[in-house]
Amino acid sequence: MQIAYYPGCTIKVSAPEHEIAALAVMRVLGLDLHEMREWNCCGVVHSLATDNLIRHMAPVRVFARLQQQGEREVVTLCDMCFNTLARANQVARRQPEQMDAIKATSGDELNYDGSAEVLHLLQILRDRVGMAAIKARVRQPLHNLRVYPYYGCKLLRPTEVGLDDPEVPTVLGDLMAALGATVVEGNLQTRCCGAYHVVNRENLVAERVAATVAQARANGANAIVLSCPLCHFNLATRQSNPDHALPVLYYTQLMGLAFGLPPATLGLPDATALFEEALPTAHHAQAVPMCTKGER
Amino acid sequence: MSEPFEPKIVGLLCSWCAYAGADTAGVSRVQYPPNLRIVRVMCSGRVDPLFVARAFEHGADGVLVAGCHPGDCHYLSGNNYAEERFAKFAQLLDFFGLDQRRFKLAWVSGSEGARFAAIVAEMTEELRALGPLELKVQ
Amino acid sequence: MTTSIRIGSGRNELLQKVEALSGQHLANCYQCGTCAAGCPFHQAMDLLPDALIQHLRLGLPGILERQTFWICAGCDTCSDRCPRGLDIARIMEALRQICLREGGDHPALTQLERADLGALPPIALVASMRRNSG
Amino acid sequence: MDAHAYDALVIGAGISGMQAALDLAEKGYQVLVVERQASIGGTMAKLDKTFPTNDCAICITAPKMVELARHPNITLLTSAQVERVAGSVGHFEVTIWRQTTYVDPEKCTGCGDCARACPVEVADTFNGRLSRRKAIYLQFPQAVPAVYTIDYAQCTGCGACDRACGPGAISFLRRSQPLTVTVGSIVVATGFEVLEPTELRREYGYGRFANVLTALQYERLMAASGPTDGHVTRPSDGQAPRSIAWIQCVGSRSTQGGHPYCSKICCMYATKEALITREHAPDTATTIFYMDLRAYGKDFQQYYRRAADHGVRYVRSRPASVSENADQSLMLEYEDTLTGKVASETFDLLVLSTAVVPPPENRRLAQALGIAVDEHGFFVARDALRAPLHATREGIFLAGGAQGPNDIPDCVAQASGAAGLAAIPLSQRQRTAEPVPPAERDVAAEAPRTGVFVCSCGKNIGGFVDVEAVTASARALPEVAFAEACTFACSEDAQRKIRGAIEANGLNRVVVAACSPITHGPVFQQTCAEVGLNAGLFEMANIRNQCSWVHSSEPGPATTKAADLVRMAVARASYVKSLPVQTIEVTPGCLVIGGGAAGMTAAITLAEMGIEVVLVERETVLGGKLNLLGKLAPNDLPASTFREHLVHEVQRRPQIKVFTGTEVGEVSGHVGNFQVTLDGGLGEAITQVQVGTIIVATGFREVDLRGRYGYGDDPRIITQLELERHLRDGTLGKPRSVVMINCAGSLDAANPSCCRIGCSVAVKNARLVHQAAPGTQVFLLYQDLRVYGKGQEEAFTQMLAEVAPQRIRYDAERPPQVSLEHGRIMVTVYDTLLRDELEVEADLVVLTAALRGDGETPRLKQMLKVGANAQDFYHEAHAKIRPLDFTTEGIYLCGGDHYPRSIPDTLAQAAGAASRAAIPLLRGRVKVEPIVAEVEAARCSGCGLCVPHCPYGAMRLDPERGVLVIEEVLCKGCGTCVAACPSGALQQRGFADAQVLAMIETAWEGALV
Ligand SMILES: Cc1cc2nc3c(=O)[nH]c(=O)nc-3n(C[C@H](O)[C@H](O)[C@H](O)COP(=O)(O)OP(=O)(O)OC[C@H]3O[C@@H](n4cnc5c(N)ncnc54)[C@H](O)[C@@H]3O)c2cc1C
Ligand SMILES: Cc1cc2nc3c(=O)[nH]c(=O)nc-3n(C[C@H](O)[C@H](O)[C@H](O)COP(=O)(O)OP(=O)(O)OC[C@H]3O[C@@H](n4cnc5c(N)ncnc54)[C@H](O)[C@@H]3O)c2cc1C
Ligand code: SF4
Ligand code: SF4
Ligand code: SF4
Ligand code: SF4
Ligand code: SF4
Ligand code: SF4
Ligand code: SF4
Ligand code: SF4
Repeated sequence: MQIAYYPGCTIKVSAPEHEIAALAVMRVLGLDLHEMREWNCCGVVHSLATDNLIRHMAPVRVFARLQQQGEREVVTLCDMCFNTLARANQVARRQPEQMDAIKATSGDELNYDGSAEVLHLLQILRDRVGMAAIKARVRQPLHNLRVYPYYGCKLLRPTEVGLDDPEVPTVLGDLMAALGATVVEGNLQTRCCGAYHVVNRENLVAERVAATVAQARANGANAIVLSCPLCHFNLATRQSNPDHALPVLYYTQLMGLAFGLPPATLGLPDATALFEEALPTAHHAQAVPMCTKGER
Repeated sequence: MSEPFEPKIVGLLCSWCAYAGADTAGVSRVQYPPNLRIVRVMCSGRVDPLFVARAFEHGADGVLVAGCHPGDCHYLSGNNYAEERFAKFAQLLDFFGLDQRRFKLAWVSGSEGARFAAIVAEMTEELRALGPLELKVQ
Repeated sequence: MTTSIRIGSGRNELLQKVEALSGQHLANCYQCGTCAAGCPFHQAMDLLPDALIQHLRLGLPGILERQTFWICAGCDTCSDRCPRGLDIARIMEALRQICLREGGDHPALTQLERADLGALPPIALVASMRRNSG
Repeated sequence: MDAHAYDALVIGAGISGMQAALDLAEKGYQVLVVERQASIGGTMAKLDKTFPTNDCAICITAPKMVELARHPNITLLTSAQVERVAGSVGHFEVTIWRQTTYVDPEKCTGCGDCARACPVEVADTFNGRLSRRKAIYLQFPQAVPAVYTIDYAQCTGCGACDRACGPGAISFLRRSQPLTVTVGSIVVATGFEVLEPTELRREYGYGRFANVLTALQYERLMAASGPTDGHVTRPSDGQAPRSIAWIQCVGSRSTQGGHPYCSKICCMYATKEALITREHAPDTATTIFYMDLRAYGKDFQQYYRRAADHGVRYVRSRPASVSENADQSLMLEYEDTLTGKVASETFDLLVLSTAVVPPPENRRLAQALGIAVDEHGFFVARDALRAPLHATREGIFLAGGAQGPNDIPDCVAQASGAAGLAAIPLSQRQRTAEPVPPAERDVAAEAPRTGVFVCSCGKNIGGFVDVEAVTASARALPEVAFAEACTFACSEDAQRKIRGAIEANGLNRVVVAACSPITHGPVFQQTCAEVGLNAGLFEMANIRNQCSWVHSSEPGPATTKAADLVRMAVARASYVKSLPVQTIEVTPGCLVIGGGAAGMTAAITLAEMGIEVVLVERETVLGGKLNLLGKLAPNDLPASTFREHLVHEVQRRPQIKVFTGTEVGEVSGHVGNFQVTLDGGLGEAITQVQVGTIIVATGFREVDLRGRYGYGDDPRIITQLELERHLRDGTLGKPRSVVMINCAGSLDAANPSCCRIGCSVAVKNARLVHQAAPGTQVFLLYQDLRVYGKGQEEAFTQMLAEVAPQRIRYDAERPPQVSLEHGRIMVTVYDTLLRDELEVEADLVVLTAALRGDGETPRLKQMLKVGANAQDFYHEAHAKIRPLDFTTEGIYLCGGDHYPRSIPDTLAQAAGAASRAAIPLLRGRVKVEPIVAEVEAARCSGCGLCVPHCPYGAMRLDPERGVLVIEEVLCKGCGTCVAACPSGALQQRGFADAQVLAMIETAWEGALV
């Protein structure tokens, strides 16, 4: 299967390990992600004001290019890109007059007919590959991992673009269960981490991160898994006690580990140190019971 | 006497709630001691204190009068009169040297099968402890 | 003696602007508090979202000096749960836009000096810019 | 095969369907009732108690269920559905699908042996899945018919039940069958269901967290017959919860949830559930999270206050989310909107007051019936204002939950109303006359010759009681001429034997020792009647429900007890007498007092049934409030148009005689025969009329607010009624600001009641003011916005969209102040949500004034011997199930004199009162209870002590003879007076002292030394 891939700036700049791991595990699963040509910034945050057309130009440009390149679908890794693109796409489909206005100011370059489908990699994994196929690929089940899936907001909200139930999401948990990990739940999984406030209201982020990590830890987690590079940055770098931090990983990295890929190829140079506890020995693998969540 | 004392109870039950509650106990197979003989009347308001006195005279160790919960009376207020009447009557029992615990007024709804059974069981227990009624014949 | 706030029946211009920019009809709000209780940042706010709406409706003074809408991270939790279908995040955005369009960039952004700017993910920086500048 | 002809069809047998069916059947029409479940009873059978009286729900439903099942004019089809309806009013052809339950209802004795044998256990849906039952089951202990049912979807066909069934009632060969009938009219009463929020409002954790329940599940937890015998426990661990929270409006009042309407009943049932929980377990902390507390009905606000005083905590808030703690308690995040504080709080149990939703099959049924449903699936009325009970096809009527959320009294009123309307197309039909009692043997002079039949009910009695021994001990009693054991006494074959034995042995008393006289007594009475024995000569000993079933572990004592019970019954039988069935003739015609919307509608409905009506209106014109109002919610019809329509309908009917400018002078007599004098005022002649029944429809009025809120000090301070006049006459002018103050004179210490319609009137008038003067800013000062039920919440939100009023919530403790300063009206009000005081200049202040009954009520209530409360609203016979009757037989009420209500509600009640009042008139005779009290004049000292004991006013002292007289038509046979008579002059037929004493004295006879 071939599919266009939109990376976005943050993946390239701050989260290359997520991309490396994603490309690697998708290869294992027989999926070829090819980076779309001439992509630009997604626009970052969907504009919420009714009159702010200019803010939709960046995503529309992405769509116009996709259309030119003959792509019907595009997959993203970054939650923020996913959200911004998907919401802009909604505007393109539901408010054609806005599109006309954009075209009027920028010329034919931004000619887009609303035909593209924005997907998140998690949707591909859940809806096209399927958890069973993923499970079948597992070489080293993550039996010792007790992982707290953290969803944040952009993956889930608003409901009409979110890829899972905004109140009770399961996609990350199901994926982790397929990898053999134990899933740890908590009500802060879907709560915003503070996002861009890390720039100038760090205290807001620190407070959210502290609460989330404390909950994960209290509920027995030994790692946090997530999807968004901004959440990753906040959770990984704003934990109050860095010496005693919970590891924060992308789901792609954990898939890679479970598939038996070398940690180094997943952007996890010192994975063994991190996962002394979490990574199983072959012997251990059978003794530990399966997850509790995937069976529901 | 080796046999334990088994008290004899007469129950005067209103047809709409208490008697229906006793039926529900049956449908739900709730067990209670077989020491009660039930007499059905239409309303607890129908129960004349004379009935209770006569029951004691004719061998009962205890008497239970049961009707609808206050406010639930099928006839609006019959149970209120029963309550008033038997409040006075209970004092009379004292006068005749009869332990007040031998007489009980209870409210049981049609769905309270288990409650009905519990009331009978409790009353039986209490009367077992009190022992047989010995009426002084004038 | 209590002092009462005089409320008038004249035009409420701020409300009109907010409604135009957000596309939301604030009269719809039932003041139920769902938005406030679910907001991850309510503790930091100087006016809870529902109170903000009531202030706007009544045309009370000092709304634009409040911090609430700067603290809002646009996480859409409130918008998603509001029983009246109000998109509160858009109301917050409208207030930011009104301030930014009238008074230039938000001070929090212009005062930014930090060593680790380069380490921040680009989306954080761009998003922060977008939300805090005109 | 010819289709069987019935007069009317009722679909659904909850409280609404049952009431409609009984009302029609009582009029003498043949009614077919189709219920999709195995038992009738509907939602009410699942409830514990009912607000605001805390009546036990099953106690008031079960008698109606039994009455329905027994009614000679009603045919009941359970486990059945309507498939197709052809034809038209007067001649509908209806195809019904009868789902087989594989159990022969004629043979099943309800013993339950089958269920014990059945190996399949499934979740019990009747108990909200909180317990388990078998694949063959009885829905609930009081189920009617009391016949076991096989849940085909769950049954494995193993046949264990078949082998266990003594009477051989089970046959897997019984087929589901279609059935075609004809009927003249149809009542749809399919009720409602509650939302199970597994899709919506997932943030509240239903279906995910064990201790999150719907309110209907909680009712089952509280119910004595429920899965926990009435002990409230947590599903997760069976422990008693120390704290319980209710969240209101789950799914309701939400644009998101798809249920924009208010579910109308949940504020009150949550209040009830919390209150009763605290009464049972006072240490349980109960908290209700609400947005507006809709305590709008009669005595609802008082009930709500009582709950608050009993420690039920109310928090104005809609919680944002719920999460589960390690111990499976639940953490709620919410903002208390009255303090502005956000909090997290833990509760042991969470109850969700979920939206009332229509049964999903409604859409299919609507297609079959050719009638419309709304976007949700509730049936819609032809005209929401003027024809609230007419479906969109002629001859089909709607009642109760089928139309939207309704509480029990509204359901009952609508059901009676629908029955009244459904009787109209039948008015030319032959009605079933009062059945002629079969000729009876006169046994008064004979010595008792008692026959005893002891039933073993298969193993149900026989398994624990030695039936042969009981029979033998009966045979030994001196009065007993014949005794025999039988396996299933109620089977057709056994009945034949009983009849034979009576005739062969010349028996003049019959005792059947079997199950309960409540369920089976009438069956045997019928059997006896067939061979000329009066019902009074039959006795029953309850040796199953009250003996074998409850002493199954003690066969010895159970047998002794059974023998005792039989001896007692035989002793009583010796004293029983025939109970004469008496009837009195009814004077045709009905008097309707009050010519407002209610009175006129009642009169029209009666006239259409072919009944003569005398309509009396005090004013010189008909119309009541309609003369004062502008446009009417919900569809802005001018009140004058509606008034003219009603007046025209009254005047064109020769059956209605209208007396305007007339008062009722004196009333005497009783049901069937009332003598009434009508007083046309000074100089006018006094008219005498004779009627069989009376309807009271005297309406309501605004209280006098002078001296409060500046009312009376300035013409710009007016009431809603005065505003209506301005709107009607176009004299509103162009006020810049209109301040409406709700609850003026209501909800305070002096008058705790809620006026029920004020909020919706304010909502309507806010919109109409805005229409008349578009620039106006409307301020709405309220405490709770009580726009309840289907339609009102929607009207409210529409008004918000159009008018964008300022809404300011105030508290009764700090009511708004209105003052005049230099000719300007200033209103100051403390906004409880803002926690600040606001001041507004008003060009017009509109007071939503408290409402009370008509000023003449005190006089009228004396005359009619009926009750009324401090606000002059009349007391109905029973707040839940007899909302349209007075306790005095033959007198009925409707409309605003019962309590303020909207016009659709008024019209429903009026049609309902007409239906009730028509019953004695159409029957032509009223039956006297056979078990009435009687006086032995010679012993009566004329003390009158008994008189106040009678709840029905059936007794009075005859001043001439100085003795008591009992009005037998009014007596209901409770016997309370009998026990009160100090001279022993009173007796109750069927329960005479001698009869009761015979049992008491023989109860422990064997034991007496
Ligand atoms: C949790 C809860 C608590 C409540 N507490 C109170 C209270 O305290 N006081 C109060 O006044 N009210 C209370 N109510 C409301 C009360 O239960 C209703 O007003 C009343 O029971 C509705 O009666 P109904 O006959 O209209 O509908 P239902 O009782 O729902 O009866 C409808 C009947 O129609 C049958 N039916 C449905 N569809 C079909 C079909 N297609 N064909 C044949 N039959 C069909 C159903 O099986 C059912 O038997 C409460 C409701 C709930 C949910
Ligand atoms: C301000 C206001 C606005 C309203 N707006 C709406 C609306 O928009 N939509 C809606 O559905 N409902 C509305 N209503 C409610 C509506 O007015 C009532 O539902 C309806 O009028 C009740 O009718 P009724 O016949 O019971 O009482 P009334 O209309 O009060 O009629 C009672 C009649 O009985 C007569 N009477 C009283 N005592 C005697 C006696 N002793 N002898 C003879 N005659 C007597 C009276 O003179 C009167 O004519 C409104 C009510 C108010 C107060
Ligand atoms: S959730 Fe919606 S209705 Fe409730 S207070 Fe917030 S904005 Fe208003
Ligand atoms: S969108 Fe803003 S106000 Fe709403 S919950 Fe998120 S942060 Fe709070
Ligand atoms: S065993 Fe037979 S008679 Fe008894 S309940 Fe079952 S079906 Fe009815
Ligand atoms: S045949 Fe069906 S109902 Fe009967 S016992 Fe077997 S499973 Fe139960
Ligand atoms: S306001 Fe209406 S929907 Fe909400 S709980 Fe109360 S009655 Fe139910
Ligand atoms: S009459 Fe006999 S067989 Fe019939 S139900 Fe009663 S006890 Fe059973
Ligand atoms: S205005 Fe009337 S209906 Fe509304 S809350 Fe007040 S008293 Fe109740
Ligand atoms: S028996 Fe009851 S209803 Fe009849 S007169 Fe006596 S008290 Fe009244």
